[in-house]
Formats: sequence, structure tokens, C-alpha cells
Amino acid sequence: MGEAEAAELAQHLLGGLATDVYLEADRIVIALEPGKLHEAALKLRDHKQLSFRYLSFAGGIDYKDRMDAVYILRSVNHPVVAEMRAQLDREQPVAPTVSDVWSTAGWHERETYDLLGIEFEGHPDLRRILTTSADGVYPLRKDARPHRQQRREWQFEGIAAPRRLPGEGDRGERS
Amino acid sequence: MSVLERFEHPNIVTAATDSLFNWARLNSLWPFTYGLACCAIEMISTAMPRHDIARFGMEVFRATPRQSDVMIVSGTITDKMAPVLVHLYHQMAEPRWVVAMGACACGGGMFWDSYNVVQGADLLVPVDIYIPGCPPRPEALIYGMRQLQEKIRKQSQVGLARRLAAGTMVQYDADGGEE
Amino acid sequence: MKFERETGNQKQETDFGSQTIVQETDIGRDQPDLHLEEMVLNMGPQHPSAHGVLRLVLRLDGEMVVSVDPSIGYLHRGFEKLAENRTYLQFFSMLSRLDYLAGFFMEWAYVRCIEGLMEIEPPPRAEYLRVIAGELNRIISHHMAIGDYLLNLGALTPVLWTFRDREDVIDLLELLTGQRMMYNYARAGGVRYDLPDGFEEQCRQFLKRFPARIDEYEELISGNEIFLARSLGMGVISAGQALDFGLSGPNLRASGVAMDLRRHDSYSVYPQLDFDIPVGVNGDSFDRYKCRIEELRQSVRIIEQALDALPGGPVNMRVPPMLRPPAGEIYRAVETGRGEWGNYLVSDGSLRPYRLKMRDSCFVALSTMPKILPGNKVADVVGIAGSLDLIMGAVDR
Amino acid sequence: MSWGASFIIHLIAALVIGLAVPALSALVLPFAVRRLSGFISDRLGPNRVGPQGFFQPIADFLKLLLKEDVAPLKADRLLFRLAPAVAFITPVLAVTVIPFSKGFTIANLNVGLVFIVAFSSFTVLGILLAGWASHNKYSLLGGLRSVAQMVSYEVPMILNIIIIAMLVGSLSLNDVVGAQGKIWYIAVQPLAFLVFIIAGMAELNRTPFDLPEAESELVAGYLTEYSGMRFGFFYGLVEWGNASIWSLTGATLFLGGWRGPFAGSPGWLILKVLALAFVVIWFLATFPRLQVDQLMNFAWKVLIPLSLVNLGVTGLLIILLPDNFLPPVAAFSWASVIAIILLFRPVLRRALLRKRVGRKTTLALSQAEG
Repeated sequence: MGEAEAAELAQHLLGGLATDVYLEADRIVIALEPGKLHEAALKLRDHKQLSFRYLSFAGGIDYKDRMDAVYILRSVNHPVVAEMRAQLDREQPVAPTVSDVWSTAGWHERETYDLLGIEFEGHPDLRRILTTSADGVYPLRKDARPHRQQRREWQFEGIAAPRRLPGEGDRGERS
Repeated sequence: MSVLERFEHPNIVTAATDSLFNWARLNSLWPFTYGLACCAIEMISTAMPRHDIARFGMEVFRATPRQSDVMIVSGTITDKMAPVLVHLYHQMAEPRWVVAMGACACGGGMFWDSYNVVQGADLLVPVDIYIPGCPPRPEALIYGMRQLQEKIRKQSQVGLARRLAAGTMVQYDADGGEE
Repeated sequence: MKFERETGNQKQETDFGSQTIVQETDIGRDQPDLHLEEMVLNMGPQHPSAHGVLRLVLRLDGEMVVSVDPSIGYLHRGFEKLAENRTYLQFFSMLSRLDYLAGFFMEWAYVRCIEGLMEIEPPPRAEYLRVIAGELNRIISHHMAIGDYLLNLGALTPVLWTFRDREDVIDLLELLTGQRMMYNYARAGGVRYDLPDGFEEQCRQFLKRFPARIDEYEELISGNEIFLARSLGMGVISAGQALDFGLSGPNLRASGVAMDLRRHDSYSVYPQLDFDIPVGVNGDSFDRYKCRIEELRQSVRIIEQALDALPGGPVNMRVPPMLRPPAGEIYRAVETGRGEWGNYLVSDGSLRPYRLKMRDSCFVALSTMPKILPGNKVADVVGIAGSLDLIMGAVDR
Repeated sequence: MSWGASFIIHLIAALVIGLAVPALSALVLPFAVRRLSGFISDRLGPNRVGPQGFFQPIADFLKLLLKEDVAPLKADRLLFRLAPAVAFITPVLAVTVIPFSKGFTIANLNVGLVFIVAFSSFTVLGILLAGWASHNKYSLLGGLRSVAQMVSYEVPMILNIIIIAMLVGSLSLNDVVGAQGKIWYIAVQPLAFLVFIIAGMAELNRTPFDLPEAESELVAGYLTEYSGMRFGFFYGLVEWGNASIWSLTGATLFLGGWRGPFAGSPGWLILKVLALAFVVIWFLATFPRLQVDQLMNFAWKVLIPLSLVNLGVTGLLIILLPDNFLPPVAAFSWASVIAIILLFRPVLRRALLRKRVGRKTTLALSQAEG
């Protein structure tokens, strides 16, 4: 089964659920309303022929004016890759979780939440996973400018900084 | 006149003990199993048959900071790792040395402007030897360790004692705060 | 001379950061005299079996694991954000630092994305060279996986043997790319260098020697009763579970799912090469180990065929020095030593990637640990983690 | 000689030998480990410090002596500092009853075997103290593992020592060596020797039984919080001192002690001790580590029944054939060893595997699908 055939099948399967199904760069793109993600995911996974039982990843893209949730699916039976995407509101990006459809989505959604701030409704354990950033700072958003241009001093709460003698391994003092 | 002041300049006693103690220390540098990133793989390679750092008696990689002499900071230090690094440094027993291995540990490397990367181990702990490279070859690490040996060869016990007196070694209570 | 402190020696506990939260379990409830407690053990981020900087918060009942909470991000270097601030060409040199054991795959996936957007096909010689470099990378990656797994189980010698042979492969890669680990070899539209003189002979010599070495590992490891006792039936993942967890690579194939992107996606020149995909039966640690051993043999086959079939011609094509792929979105993946490594590249037609999302298999493998570890012993935690072959640089990105 | 003078001479001899044996083994054996395991894994090992790296252990110990001695704040300071000394009692005292050559025993006790068994248990006390007092979870787990392991493996060890005592008819080690004039007991009781080796590995916390300090799991086990010379005590003096005590006991019980061709002398004993130590190192470089429950299963389901059967049959044969019991005992023992070697795999697998794997693990090769 090729991509075109699979796209047709998906279009037929999803019917009115999908707003658009098209082919782009070797993959089927299925555009959805955020509210219909979960239902479509279940249908795509359980379909006998398509059998998108393997979720490559769940992520997001910040388009400055909108936020997209992206899910890459891989068919187990055919060499076909599909993409579900849903446009979210950028100020309050909320999407339903698919971690009950594919358990691998659990961590991918946590990561997306951590880096982009997309909240996944119904996720059992939505915590920050990679960064220690303060609340409300999502490094992968386009308006976040978290870059460090200068060496900074470090102080940790509850841990004393090691003391140095003059000239002992402290580049800051010498330069 | 304190004992330390009396031994301000090297004399016949300190010179002899210095050379003996330094001989023991530099020939028995036990590194700390503390792999951070890419450089850790080269650090492992250094201990493996081809490069075999065991020849210098340095293959005893101890997993606990208490028993190790030299911490090889092998890789990128991130924000989340930085407090752990300082913590582990505090847990090492004196005399202790720190080797910054690779560009990241020396100054942030190619990730210097990342939002989650500490720009060099020397922002956190005193570093004795810097080994450039991304990652440094095992030969470079061995050369760096030899340089550290040279450094130890020249150090005096008086210096260490002065460090004590200067309060470099701080007292900590269990929660990490200074007493 | 001892450096005794004036007011006694005081330092901190080793297991920093761990809260000594103690909870009573249900077991002791009906026996008021019996006071049972669960213990929270903090494994890592500095731990000899942490594969770098993994931290596992274990809740233990005696030696039995009740629950696991992996805490990652200790090596989160912000690759995805850095990609948005570097030009396409600048970012090439950073890619190998992701999965630093087999860096060429990262470059391969990235150039596949760029080539897909620019709609160019590299010359065939370049594709073969990529296959050779990729399979050599797979060999060193599996070397580390096998050696490290056995080291986690407490065997010293296997890791030394695998590293002995790993150095031979690294010599080959150094000859080919000029670097031991961080290759920077792939280019959009080809590879950077042609084969150097003497590479082919040296590679063929290695390929002739290597199968005997694999037999040597098997002799040392596979038949060892203690190793069998520690690996058979440990960390079993069924085929359905594995797909649900999204595992890939040897971890998925050990569970019995013959899904290999080299076949499934048939990228590059893999369709023209003849190789088998080893598939496990039970999905336990032993099968995962065995799959890797078998893949070593298959990699040898692939490299031999690629060397035989190596066509002439250029190794790269002319592309503009400042890469500027047309606007578009693309997902391309390659099969690394650990599974699917995918790049989702969004280009807006400028010099820099608009968004580069990386999909990593170790991240996924790690996310299965809270589900498969409870009920095992502490020692199996490191055993199963070793058999899943995690590499934290790729997990944290 | 007056009682007092005799006491002082014995005391000095005991101190000298009792300290010299662990100290020497702590200097020689770790170096041998590093060179030999280096050889097994295609490396060189330490070879820069002194001739062939022979001064490496001296440098190590001097360095450990000079290193800061840290006691964690929350640790039980007294017990933390006492533990290495308590564990060190074993090698110092146990060596006093070993006969080094004809008439050269520091304390020729007529209950020498009991003495060795009694004092070899002291190590476990030291390790438990160390694990408990460190106030560290890894240490605690290591200490607990160590107690379970050592108590379990003490039983087969003692059972096999009893077998030798039965063969000799005495508990004195001098008598044991004296009885091996014609034939060494390794030839009479190979089964007991096998169990002695395996149980000894566990008693010594050596691979494949090195769970108490399993580096890849428990960081350094009960040693995690120790630094400086207190660590050196455990790492060198106690562990390798115990290893040499175990080797000395094994050589005395099974390999004829100081007896050897030409003339009996301590030299032969040292050679035998080194041979046994080589076995320890060989195991160390070859095997992975066992699991806690597998370890227990192995002791209680394999070693102890085996030893009990061996004990019963040997005793029966001694009673039935009081005049000439050595040949039948040897025949039985050899037969069982051969049977074990033949049935080794199934027996061991049954003992070690905690749940059966239904199918034999094989790999299917999925052929090219196109």
C-alpha cells in the first residue's frame, strides 16, 4: 500500500473528523480540530489495514501566531508515515492527551509541555521533565530568549560555594 | 608563632616528606567515576586496553567521591547538574584535584550560549588542569593526567596546610549549609 | 599526616537530594508490632551504572522495587533551541554530540531532511559511503551496549574486550572521517570526503577478523550460567507492549516485532543490500543482548557487500554554500544502533531551521522503565537499564 | 621457660605474624589482581611505579594513609570508626593457629578448626557496623546483604570443615597436616574442596558473590562513606587479609599444608596460598555477579544439601569401615564431583532461575521481504 492509497483510506476512515488530508514530503498529513484528536487517534490505531500502532513522537511547533501539536505515526504493516496535527491557541495551548492511546505519548507530551508549554488535558502526570526553568518560561517558544551571552556566577541554595585561594583554578579572577 | 609560620619556607624536614608524600599521591591518582557526556566515552576508552591508563596506577575508578582523588569533569555541565557537581566536590576527601576534560567543561564548548549549560566547570569548583578538545583524545587525557602529576610533584604540604588555615575547606552540616 | 579538621570531620550524606520520606505499607497494618517502611533510594545522577547522568528515584521494599521515577534532563543542552540559532551548515558539527556513541546517524537523519526539502538525491557512491560509516557506527554502538550491560551485571572482562575491538573500528572511522567520535562527515548532497587510501584493505582485514571476535564474546558471555540466570526472563516486554511503548531498534525486535527502518522505510541503498533482521522471541534482557550480537554479524555482512558494490563517481554534489532549503515540513528517520532516530524539520526558507524536533529511541526506552521495573530487585534495575541500552546525551538532547 | 616469658614470646609472635600476613597480602594481592585481571583483559596493568609497577600498592597505601578521614555528620561516629578495627580482628587472630611448618605454629590449639570458624565470623560484624553506622542507604543495603550472605555461606563452609575433622579425627590443624602425609585431602574429598572454594568466594565477598560492595548497583556498598585509611583497612587489610586466611585454611585442610616434595617448609604453603589466591582473581575477572535471591537459593538449595549428603555418607563410611575408610570416601566424592560436572548446567539453572522461561530463547532471522 502506497502513501496515496493510505491517504485515501484515512480520509475515508476519518470522514468528517479531519479537516484536511493531504500528502507532503512522503507522509500523510491529517489536519484536525484539537477536540477531535483523541477520537481520530483511536480510529487510526485500531484500523486493521492502516494499523498506526506505533507513535514515533508527539511534539509541537510554535508558529508565532499559532501553536501546532504534531503526532507522527508509523504503520506497522506498511511503510507509511502519517502526521496528525492540530492548531492550538498560542496564548492558552491546550490539547487532549493521547497517552491512553499510545503509552509512549506520556513522556513525549511531558517534554512538549516542558519545552513549549502545551498543556495536555487528562495527562496523568504532567510535570516538567528536562529543564528546571521557572514556571511560565518555555525555552522553545519563539519569543523566549533564554540565551546566555556571558559567564555568570552560580550560587546554590543550601550548598556553599567552594572557596579558592588566589590563583587557584579561578579563571574569573585572572582574566 | 604558629607551626605553619615556622614551616613557611621549605626546610630539610618538609622537603623530604614532601617528595615522599607527593610520590605516593601522584602515583596513585584514583579518578572518580563521573561521566557526564561525550567526553565520558573517551574517558572510558582511556581506561580500556588500547590506551590503558592502568599503567600509571590510575585505573581504580572509584564510584564514590569519598575514595577518589581526582574528579574528571568529562562533559557538559547543565543547570540541573551544577549543584550536584558542587555537592560531589564537597564530598571528596582532601587532597583532591579537578580536571576539566573537554571544551564544555573548560568553557561551555559549542553549547556556550545554550539556556541550560554552565559555561565551564571553573565557575563552580576550582579546576587544576584544563584539557581542550571536543572530545579530547585518550592520549590528550593521559597527557593531562601526566601534567597533573607534575603539578602534584611540585606542591608542598605547607601549601595544603595553609589551605586548611585559610579556610578553604569548609565545614558543612548535613543540609549543605556552612556552619 | 592527616588533615583532621579542627572541630571534627563533617560532610554530607552521599545520596544528595533524596528526601527520606518514609511511608508505611499496607503489609504491616494488621500487625501493630511490625513496623515496615518503604525506603526511597536515589540512584544517580552520579552512579556507576547511570550511563552518564540518569537519575532513578526508587521506592524500595527491602530489595524489591515498588516504584521507579526516572528523572532526566541532567544533560539537557538545548539542541533544539540551538538549532534555531545556527545556520544549517553550522549545526552539522553539533549533531554527533547527541548520541555520542554513534554520531553519524544523527548527521544522516539531518541531511536526509535537508535533501528531502531541497529535493536532491546524493550520488550513489555517497550513499554507499554513508552506509559503510553508518554500519561501522552501529558496530561501535553495540560494542558499548554489550560491554556496558555486562559491566552493570558485574562482569569486568567483556567490556574490556569489546572496547579492544571498538578501537579497531574507531581507527577505521578516523581514517574515513578524520575524527574518533564526532564525525561531521555527512553533507547535504553527499559526504565530505572520499575513501582514503588503504581504507578498503584495512576494513576488509577487520571484517575478516571480526566474526571470530564475536564468537569470542559469545563464548565468554552467552554460555555463562550466571549471565543466563541474570538475563533470561528479566524485564520481559511483549510485542504488543513494545509497540504501545513505542520502542524501536533491537529493543523492539527482541520482543518479536521485525520492524527495522532499513527495511520498513527502505532508505538509502539498503534495499539493494542483503541482510537479515534478528528477531527475539521472549522479549527479555537476554533477547535484547542476543539481538545486538546478531546485528553485529549482519553489519559485517552489510559492510562487505557495500565495499564490493561501491560504485565510482563523485561523493558529493554541488549545493549552494549557504544552505537555504525551501519552506516546508518534513519528517525523516534513520535506524540507529538503538532504534529510530527521527528529525522533524520545519524550514521557512531562511538560513536557519525554523524548528528541529528530534525523536529519540532511548528517551522512549527510558519511559518504559516505570512500567517494567516494579517487582524486580535493585540489582535488576541496573541490569534491565543496561539491556535497554540508554544513552543520556540522546535522551536529554 | 616460665609461664610469663612464654606468654610474652607468644604474644609478640602472634602480633608480628598476625599483622604481617594481612599486611603482606594487602600489598601483594591487590597488585596481583590488577596485573592478572589486566592480563586476562588484554591490558598491561600498573607497570610504571618501581620495577614492573611493584611499588604501586605501596604508593596506594601511603596515599590512603595521607588522605583526609571523613566521618559523615549524621553517622554514628564511634561505630563508624570502630568498624574497620572490628573487621580486622579476623585475619589477625585466625592466622595464629595456622601451622607454617613442622612445629611452627604460634598457638597450637587442639581446637584450631573451631577457632578459625569462630573468628572468621567477626568480619561480618565489622561490615554490618560499617553499613549501619554510615547513615547511607547504599551502605545499609550492602551491610544487610553481607550479613545474609555470610551467615548463609558459613553453614556449608563449616559442614565441609567438619568432614575434614571427621577424616582426621581431630580438630587440631597440626593433626590435619600430619594426617595428609600420604595423600592430600583434595584427592580424598574433591567434593568438599569444591564446596569450600565456592563458599569461600561468598565469605570473601568476591565475584560472583561480591554483592555487598557491588559497584554497579550499590556504588561501593558498605564502603561508600569510608575514605582515607579506614577505607584502606577494609579494602586492603580486611578483604585481602581474609582472602589469605581463607587460602591458608584451604591449603592446610585440602592441599597438605606445609608439606611438599623434598622437604616441608613454609615456602610450599605460600605457593599453595598463591595458587588459591589465583583462583579468586581468575573468578573475579571472569564472572558476572549473582542476584541476591539467587545467591540465597544457591546456598540453601544446592550447597547445604550437597554438604549434608557428603557429611552423612562420609560419616557412614567411617563408621562402617573404621580401618580403611579413605578409598571408599574418595570413590564416593569423586563420583559425585563427576556427576555434578556432567549435570552441572541443569542443576545450576534450576537453582538459579527464579522463574522458568517457557521456550528456549532462540533468534529468528526475518528474511528479506522485498
